Amino acid sequence: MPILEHLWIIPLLPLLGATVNGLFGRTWPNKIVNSVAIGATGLSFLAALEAVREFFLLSPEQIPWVRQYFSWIEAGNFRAGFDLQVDQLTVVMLLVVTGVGWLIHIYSTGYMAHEGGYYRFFAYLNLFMFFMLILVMAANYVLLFVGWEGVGLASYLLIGFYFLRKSAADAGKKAFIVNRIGDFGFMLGMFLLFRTFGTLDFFKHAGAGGALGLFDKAAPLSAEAMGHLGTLTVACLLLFMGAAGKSAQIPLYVWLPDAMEGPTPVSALIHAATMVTAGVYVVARSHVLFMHAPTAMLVVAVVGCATALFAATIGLVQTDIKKVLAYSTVSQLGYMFLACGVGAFSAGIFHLMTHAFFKALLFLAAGSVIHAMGGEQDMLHMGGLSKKIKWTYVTMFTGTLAIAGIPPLSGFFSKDSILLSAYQSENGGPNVGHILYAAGLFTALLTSFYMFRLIFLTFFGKERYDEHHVHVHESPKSMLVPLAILAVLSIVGGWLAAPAFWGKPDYFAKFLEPVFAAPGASEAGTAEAVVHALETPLAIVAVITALAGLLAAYWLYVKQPSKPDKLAKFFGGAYQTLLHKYYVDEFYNAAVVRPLMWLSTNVFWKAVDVSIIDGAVNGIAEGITVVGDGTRRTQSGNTRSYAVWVVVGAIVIVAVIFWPHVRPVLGVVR
Amino acid sequence: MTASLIIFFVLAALAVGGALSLIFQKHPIHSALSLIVVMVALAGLYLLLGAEFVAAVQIIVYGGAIMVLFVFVIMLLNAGIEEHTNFSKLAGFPGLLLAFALTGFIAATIARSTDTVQAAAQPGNMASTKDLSTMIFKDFVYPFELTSFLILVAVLGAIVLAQREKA
Amino acid sequence: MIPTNYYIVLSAILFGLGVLAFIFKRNIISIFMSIELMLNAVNLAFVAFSQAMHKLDGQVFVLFVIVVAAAEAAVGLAIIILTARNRQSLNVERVDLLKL
Amino acid sequence: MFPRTDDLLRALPELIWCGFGMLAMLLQPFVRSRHFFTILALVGAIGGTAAAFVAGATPGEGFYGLIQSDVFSFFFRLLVGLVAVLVVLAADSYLERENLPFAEFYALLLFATAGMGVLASARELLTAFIGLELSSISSYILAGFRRDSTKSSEASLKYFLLGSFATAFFLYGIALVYGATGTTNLSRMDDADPGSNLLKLGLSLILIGIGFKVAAAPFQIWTPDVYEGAPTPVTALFSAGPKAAAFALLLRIFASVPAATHFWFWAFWVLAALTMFAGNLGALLQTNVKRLLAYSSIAHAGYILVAFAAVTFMANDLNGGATPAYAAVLFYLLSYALVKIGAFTIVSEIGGWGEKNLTLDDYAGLAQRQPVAAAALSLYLLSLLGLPVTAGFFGKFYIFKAAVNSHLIWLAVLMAINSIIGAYYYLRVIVVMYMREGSAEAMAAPAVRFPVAVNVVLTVTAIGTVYFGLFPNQVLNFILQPNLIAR
Amino acid sequence: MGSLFQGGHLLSILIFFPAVGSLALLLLRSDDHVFIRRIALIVSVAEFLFSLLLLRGASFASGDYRLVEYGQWITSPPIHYHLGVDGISLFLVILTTFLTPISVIASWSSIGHRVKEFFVMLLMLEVGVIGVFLSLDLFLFFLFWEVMLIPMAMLIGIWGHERRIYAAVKFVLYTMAGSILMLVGIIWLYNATGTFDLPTIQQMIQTGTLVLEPRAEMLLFLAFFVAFAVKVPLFPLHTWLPDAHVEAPTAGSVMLAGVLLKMGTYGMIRFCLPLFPEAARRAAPWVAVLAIIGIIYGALVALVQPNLKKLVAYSSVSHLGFVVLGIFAFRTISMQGAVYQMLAHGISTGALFLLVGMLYDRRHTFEISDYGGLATPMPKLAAFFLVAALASMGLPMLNGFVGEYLVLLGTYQSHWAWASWAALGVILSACYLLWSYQRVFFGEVTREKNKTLADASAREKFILVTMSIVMLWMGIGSTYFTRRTAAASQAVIDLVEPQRPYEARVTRDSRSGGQPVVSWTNTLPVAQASSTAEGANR
Repeated sequence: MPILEHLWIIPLLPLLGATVNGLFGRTWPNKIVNSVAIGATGLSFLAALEAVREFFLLSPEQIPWVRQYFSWIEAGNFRAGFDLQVDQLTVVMLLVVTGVGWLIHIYSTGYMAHEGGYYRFFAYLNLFMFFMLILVMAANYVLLFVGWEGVGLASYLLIGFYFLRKSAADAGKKAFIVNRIGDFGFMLGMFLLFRTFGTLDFFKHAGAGGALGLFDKAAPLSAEAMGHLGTLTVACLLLFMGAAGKSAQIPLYVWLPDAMEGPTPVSALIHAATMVTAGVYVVARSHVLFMHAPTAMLVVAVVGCATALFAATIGLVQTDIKKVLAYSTVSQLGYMFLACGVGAFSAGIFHLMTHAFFKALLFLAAGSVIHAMGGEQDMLHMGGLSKKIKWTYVTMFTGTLAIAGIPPLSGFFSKDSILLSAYQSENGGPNVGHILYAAGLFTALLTSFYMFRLIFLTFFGKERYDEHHVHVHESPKSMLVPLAILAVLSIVGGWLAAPAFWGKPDYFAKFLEPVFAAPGASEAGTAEAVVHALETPLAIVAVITALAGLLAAYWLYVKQPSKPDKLAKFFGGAYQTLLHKYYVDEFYNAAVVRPLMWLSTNVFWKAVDVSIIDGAVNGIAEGITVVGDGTRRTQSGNTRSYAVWVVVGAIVIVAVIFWPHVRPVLGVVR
Repeated sequence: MTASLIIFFVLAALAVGGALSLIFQKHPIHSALSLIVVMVALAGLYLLLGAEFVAAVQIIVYGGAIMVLFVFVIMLLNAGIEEHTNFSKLAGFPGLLLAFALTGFIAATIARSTDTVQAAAQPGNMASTKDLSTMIFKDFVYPFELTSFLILVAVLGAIVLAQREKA
Repeated sequence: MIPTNYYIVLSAILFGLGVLAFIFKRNIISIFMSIELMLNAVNLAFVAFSQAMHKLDGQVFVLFVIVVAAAEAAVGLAIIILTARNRQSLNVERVDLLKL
Repeated sequence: MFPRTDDLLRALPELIWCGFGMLAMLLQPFVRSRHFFTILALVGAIGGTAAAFVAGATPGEGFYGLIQSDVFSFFFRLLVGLVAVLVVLAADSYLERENLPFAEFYALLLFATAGMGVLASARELLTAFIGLELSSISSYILAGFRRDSTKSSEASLKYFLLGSFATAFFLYGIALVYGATGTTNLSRMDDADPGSNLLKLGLSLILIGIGFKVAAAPFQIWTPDVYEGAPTPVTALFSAGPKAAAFALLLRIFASVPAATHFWFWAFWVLAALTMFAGNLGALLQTNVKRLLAYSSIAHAGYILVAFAAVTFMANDLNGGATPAYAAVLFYLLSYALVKIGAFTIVSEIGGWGEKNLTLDDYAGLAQRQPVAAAALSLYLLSLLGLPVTAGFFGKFYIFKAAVNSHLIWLAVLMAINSIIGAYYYLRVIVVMYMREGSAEAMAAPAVRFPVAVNVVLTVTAIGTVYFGLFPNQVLNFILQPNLIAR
Repeated sequence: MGSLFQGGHLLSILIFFPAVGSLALLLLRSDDHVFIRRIALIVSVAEFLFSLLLLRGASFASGDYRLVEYGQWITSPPIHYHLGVDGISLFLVILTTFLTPISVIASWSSIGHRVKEFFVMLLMLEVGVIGVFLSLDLFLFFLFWEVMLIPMAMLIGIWGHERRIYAAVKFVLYTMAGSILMLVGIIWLYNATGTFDLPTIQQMIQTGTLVLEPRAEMLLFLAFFVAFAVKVPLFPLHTWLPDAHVEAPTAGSVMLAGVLLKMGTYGMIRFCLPLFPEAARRAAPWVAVLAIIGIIYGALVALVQPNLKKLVAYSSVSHLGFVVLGIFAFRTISMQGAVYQMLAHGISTGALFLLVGMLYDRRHTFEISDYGGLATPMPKLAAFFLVAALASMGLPMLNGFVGEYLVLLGTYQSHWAWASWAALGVILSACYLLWSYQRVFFGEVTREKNKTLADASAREKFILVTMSIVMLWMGIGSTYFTRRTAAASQAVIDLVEPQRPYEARVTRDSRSGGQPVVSWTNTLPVAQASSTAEGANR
């Protein structure tokens, strides 16, 4: 089994591509640069496919398939190895990452053809692929963290790709720093886990040489033993903090909308399809721990749900096409966390996958639109594009249908299973699940509305741009082909779960079952029956909701184009709040950034460092100098004074030597 | 009160008076004369103590040679009345106080001391000049010889320092 | 007879007056004279002690002190002459070029 | 009544120094050659130093207990002899530059050296007194040797007046000690009653006299003025010779009069603290390098006094507990003498005719004009600062060790603080030499070529400083003999 | 060749070879700059190669000292010429010998006047630093410790910038103020033990031959600690550092940040912990608090610095805080991390200073506001700067991560609160580095002068590539280093706090009520606990 033995080949290929392009690509023509980049990613994709093929030949005992290549860090009883693993979850992620990644690479050759820094772009993109693959293939938290930080770096570089623009550089920096805040939690989570279990290796069952991984140790524990606010709860919450940073959840979501400063393929790949879902992946990967921490699960669910709703509301009023998609991404990530939070990890991963397809599609299509518009991103300056860029329109519309949850497109299935799980959830109280469901459903309505609003504003109605300056043109094949493929995937991607509707197993969930098998798997049978009974009614409700959103958008933006403004005026306060994203950035700025800067500048630096500490140091020096000057002045040059000094000295000596005699005398004086 | 005590007090008063006069006289020549008074009084005290040779040397060397030298230099330099400057802040009242404190302390310590000091001084002629010379030339011959070098140095110094600049 | 400490106290007083004189005289020659006064006080103490203990070495010491005083006088007066020549003043307070 | 041969041998170094001094005086009217007198003085100085070996080879009391020849006096005679040799070499070019009479100068130098030798070997306070006067009176004259310089004569006058003043205290102290013990011979004072107030007072006054000589605060008050005003080679002599000799006398008193150590401990503690601060604080703002080094001498006297405090603390330990403290003093004096003479020699040469270039500004950019001189001066300053690989470091180290040994932690801490203050002004000189640019005309002026004699001085002192900074062993083992000082 | 060094004088050669080199330089004519530079380079490279022999010459599988040289030097007090190398000093020596030729190359054209003296000082500095790392006699250690001061002060004072004299003097006085107390401490220790020999004293403490009373031990600990803390520098003794760095020439900054600061932390590991374990334990909370303050405070102050070099200097305060924290957490892991962080910081901050120096060479300013948009005229320099900045902020796969991670991980095992506060530094380091990077390199070129700046020259590229490779290597192949430092670190920890199996503490930690951590008291099932122990010992 060559590839499974040499799993490192899969991530290494993109790294090679990145290195070659980064070091030598500067002088090469675009053709060679993109051949290298696409070749590296494509080969990686092929290798992943081969690995998956081989993976299916493994017996269940051999899964997870772990290969330890070399020790990366060793200290005391701590070891972090360069260990890669493959299990079902990895397989899904691997295919999504390499597949979608490859498509986006191809798309980029067209999209970036006229941009400067072509080699740089592809080097970064390949670098991203490398780290993302490390992330999903890592067999321990530390290596996962490598990928985790690495994708953050790639994201930073790519967001700031147009570094001449201050906003782009700012956005990159913001993304990195906000991610770091999450990583702070992630690291502490790792530390706590190591402190509790003495290892950070994953495993579960198939340990090498009888060694136990973290999950093997955690799995037998009962949730009760760990307590509702126990070690694992803390650990999980800390891990979730990291996940929230990477996957843009409340309160750390602020970087993602800004990240749209990067080139559109980057937004598609990193900020929609892959990197931002890493948080979901981590939570799913750590499901063993989360299962033992109901409180943490609840937090995940609530945060996810809240984020979904919150971001969706902001998405309602955005006019920048990429911003809408960005908030939509945040919202959809919230969905995934909601799924994880209610214990439906496979549903979460399922949505992750379908979202990767349709959101990548949407972004790429949006990129195509922007490309066509010559860089224009504001939807208010578009309109009526459906005839001019037909292919883009068709594919984008497909994506919108998928995300809105219109059957039988992929989004419908994944969203449906999430809502179903939420509805059933009883963690934290009997009604919590229903509340979550309701919120999720409302979010679905909003999603449907703002996505169709996007479509209608962009492709329908009057042209609102200056036709003399903007020459709308269809994108090249290299961009359209990936769009088409992704559109197909968006349609069929959900069909793996479709059989659930007619009583057959959900193949996707079944495939992941070995990974997510809960301790109480034996009860699955009865649960499934209940599930099935609920499935159809809930699906119908969901579809109706989606259609309602569609109709509302149609009515507002196609039928009554003047209405939105009136509405906006009518709900002035609310509208402004949404338009300004609830003023969260402003709040962070005022509550955290500025006080910190002020404190650092005026208190720590100027007051403490310069005035107090250095002031004390220089003050001592100054004081000594003053005393020294005083000492010097006793040297008046006058012999008579000198004689008095001698007398003074005589008295000092005599007084010291006769101290026992002198003391009582002085005592009397006192 | 015996006669010798009276003599002692008279001489002591003379010595202290001379010393005070040395301080209060404005003109150096008067100070010098006051010092001679002190020296003569001290010579008297030496006689009282029975140290005739020392008394003689006191008069001859101190009163005769050294003080003459002083007077000579005062005349040579044509020193007038002391200029009464007060540049030193320390040498005013603080100096006075400190000097008094020191003197008082020394005097008090000596007065209260229980050592040999308390014994009455022996009068009479325990010291013959012959014994003295024996001591100087036998026991203390080394410092004595060194003294000759000292005087040599003094001569040399006087020459080097006071010599007029060659043209 | 006269107790020795009378002599010693007298010598202490003379010594103290010498110190005072050193501090309060301005004329360099007078200051030098006050040193001689102090040396005389020392001599008195020596002779008194020597007498009290019936030992001669105290008197020998006195003789040496007198000789040294003579030598000092020679050098000292030479220095005074030199200073007077350089400064045209015998006031010790005006000799303050070197200071601080 | 001619003295016995052994007595003469035991006093041979002083006799030779005096003899050559006299010879120089006698030949002065007949020989006009400068070199003749330099060589004569050199021969005399070296001869006396060599004679120290002869004296050292015949240990014992001399002249009926007036002097003592032992390892201790041997060491100090070597030290003052070395100082004399170096000063002769350093003075040669100075005297020529300033057009001063050399025969007299060398004679006085040799007499002063003899006086120091007497001090180092004296076991009788009378001898010590004469030795003290011999060196002092010569010093007064040497200080005023530049007759036409107002500063020089002022230095001479101040030194003379205050020196005599202090000598009077010293003498009065001797008188009181005599009164208390009935003798002026140190070797007969070992049974002195420590409770005697007279003895206490006497020893206090003696301490004042010696304190003046070693420039302990507040008797240090004369030092900067005299050091600044005196001709620079003479300053070099002052900073090294008389100070060492006076310390020798102090040590001798310690060793011989156990009672003294009872009284003096706290006195030394206070003196040491005051002296260190007086020296270092005073030097802080100096811009005149010569005066700065004078203040530095005071500070170093303070450091040595720390060791003295340790000696007084340990002196009653008859098992040789005080030996390391003695050793600390001796080693320090040696390293200090080397460094100070080297430093003042450079100051003398840089000063030029009429001692014009003494301020820090004159030293700016010296490293580029005269790299060797700057390097040497830096070495000396670093040794004074107490940086490793210099003798000064070991000197300071041993003093620290002595202080800590005697549980004088606070004194050690004060010394540490003073080392830091001291570091500031030593570094300032180095900084000026290396890091500041000199004035344009100074940089344009041709480099001063040092005469051979001066180079010899610098070589000897620099090599000595480094050598004792790396291998203090020989000297130390020599000092650390149990019979270092005759009791 | 091999036999010569195998025989046992390799350490002496390492110490004195640069001294010989600088003497040779002294004898050269001072106006042939090229030749002087070449000789300096040859000497420093040869020294580097010699130091590599250490890796071949000895195995570091146990914590003992290797390649020991022992000889009488001074008989009273007994001071020995005692050298030895162990896992901790090994790489610090190599770091020193590595950074010296780098500094020589970096100074190739930027030092234009008094060239000979410059390289003499640089080599003398190397002598002092290597001596510090290899000395096993307290006295000898102190000697080298002080010797190193003067060349460094000269480097700052002669070849520095505007306020160089102030900075140089401040540097020396600060350090001396600390070290003079250490001298008193050393002597005190000698009085208690009668020896200056470090291994001997260590043994006496271990075997209980020497028992210091608590107060004395604490005072001694402080005497040593303050000296080291000044050097590190630990808050609040750090204010010499920004001045020294800003004023120093590039090579000076590189050596200062790269090696000299490590002398402080090295001293803590080598002396404070093994000699005064009890005092160290008692002081640990205070030290840790200072270290944490240093981490956060240094980072915050760095954040708002308008001066690029000062920013990097303050970042050192922050980074070294991690090292101190790791040392005083008394965990094997954190100690390993601290040692690693020392090396990593030497490389990455060294690289940052080199880069800042290169910017200075072009524009003669450190003010961030004078730059902006430099990525356009000089993309290569920008790329290298980014690599160095990322390494400095602890990005995995680069050198900074391993040390920081281990320190925090280890610290967390015993003191979760310390680690949690310290981990804030990880966030802040990203803030100040990225922000400054953005202001310097991103955006449009705002100043006319900056438009025509030349990108990295071949010489600069050589330096930067070398540094980058090392950073990458240290980030990936950390076990190459940690396997050699492990035994020695463990030995130190064993002296201070013999490690209990950590499980015993995991769940029985009953601190703080009411907080989420209250369930810390939960116990793992017994069977589970034993299996975790197995896992731990793997």
